[in-house]
Amino acid sequence: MQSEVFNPGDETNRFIEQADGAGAAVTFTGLVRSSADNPTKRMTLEHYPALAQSQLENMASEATKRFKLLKVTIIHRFGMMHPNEPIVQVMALSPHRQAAFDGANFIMDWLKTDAPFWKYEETPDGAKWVEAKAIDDKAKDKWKA
Amino acid sequence: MQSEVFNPGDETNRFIEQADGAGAAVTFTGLVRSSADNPTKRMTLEHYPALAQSQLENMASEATKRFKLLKVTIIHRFGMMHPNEPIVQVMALSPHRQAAFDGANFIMDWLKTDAPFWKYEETPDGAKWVEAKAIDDKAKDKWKA
Amino acid sequence: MKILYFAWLRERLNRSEDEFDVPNSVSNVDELIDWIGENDEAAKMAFENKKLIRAAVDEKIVEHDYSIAGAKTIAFFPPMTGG
Amino acid sequence: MKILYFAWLRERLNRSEDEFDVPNSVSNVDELIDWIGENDEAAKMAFENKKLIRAAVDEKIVEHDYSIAGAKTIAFFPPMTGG
Repeated sequence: MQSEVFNPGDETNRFIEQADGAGAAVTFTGLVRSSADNPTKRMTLEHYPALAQSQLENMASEATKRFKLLKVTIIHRFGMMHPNEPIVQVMALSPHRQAAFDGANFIMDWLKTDAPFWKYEETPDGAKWVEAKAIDDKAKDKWKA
Repeated sequence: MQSEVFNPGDETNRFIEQADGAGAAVTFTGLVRSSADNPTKRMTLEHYPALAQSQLENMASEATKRFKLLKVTIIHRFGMMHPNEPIVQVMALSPHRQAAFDGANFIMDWLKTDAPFWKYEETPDGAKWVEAKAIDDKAKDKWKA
Repeated sequence: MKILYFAWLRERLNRSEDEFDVPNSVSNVDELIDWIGENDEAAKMAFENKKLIRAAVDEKIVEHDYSIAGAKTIAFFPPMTGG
Repeated sequence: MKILYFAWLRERLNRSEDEFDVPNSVSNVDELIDWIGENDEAAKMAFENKKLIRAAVDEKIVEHDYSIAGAKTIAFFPPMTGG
């Protein structure tokens, strides 16, 4: 976890360098979204540091075990950020492609509902706390054993 | 398509720069696998250029339409390559994370069975054409409408 | 017992933490929410819709019926929106 | 009609392409495979297990019952192993 902006490609390269024996790497990058219809001036991510740290570690080790991954790295920012900046990056390395896809997807689905971060968005129309989406709760269900 | 090695992170960064309005980018990188159990000295990818080009274009546009992606890029090498070098990279950009995951996963599943590339592996025990796996045919089935 | 508040809960209460001597009769998270609201109108309103309140006891996310016996830190927050 | 061969098919035939005048009586991919093998022992052996032979007619992947009438280029290859 860090407040500084990170470079998605540099992180991917550093991650892939540890690929000895792996055949597949999947990188998910979440970005501060801002479109013409829904412009965002800036976003602030509040977090609960101790719990966030342990939740991200739990998710990484659960995904590693469940999908037999070779390696997982999660980068999550907090604090203030601007449109098109990366917020989060999840990387999964595996001998097989489906495990790498599933591992990264699983972590993102859990992270959306179980990592203690809260988005505060400032738009030209005012500022507001982003509301949790029911669809995010459902996304988690597909991983139920 | 290219024979030169590419830099996965640089390609991801170039791709993400086009992210205006996107919230999610998924990058899949396939690497030349070589482990202690199954060492590979080098791999050569033979391809059928005209058909490969049109198949990759078809897959990119089918995925874009099906998952409402903002952008898709596929990089596929041919010719000779060495362990841990990237072979293929598929990138999908979308407002929503699941569409980005599904788009990249869909393209990889189709690419494995429907893009005219053939792997020739040289190991300490000799050289052989890699055999197609039944599991790859099955992977495609999950996208049947 | 230390109580932490995050996001719009923190804003509505206008503070990020409290330090309380919670009586033993308050046994779980749900009862703690009611107890905090008893003498604090702002808290009572902020906690009004309990469905929107998530809780963590000593850095573990829990349901509202979870026991708070012996807990050191209890955090309250809205549904998470990270990632 | 131009015929292309890839991967181990190319290796076993020891050439990457042929140029044939295919008679009109040879109407689809399956019949073309048999026709090529008739006067060519190496081709006959290479094509022996037809289940392992994929085909493309004018840069379109097709089944073995696909018509070759008017086709310019037909390619034969093993199951693909890219990605």
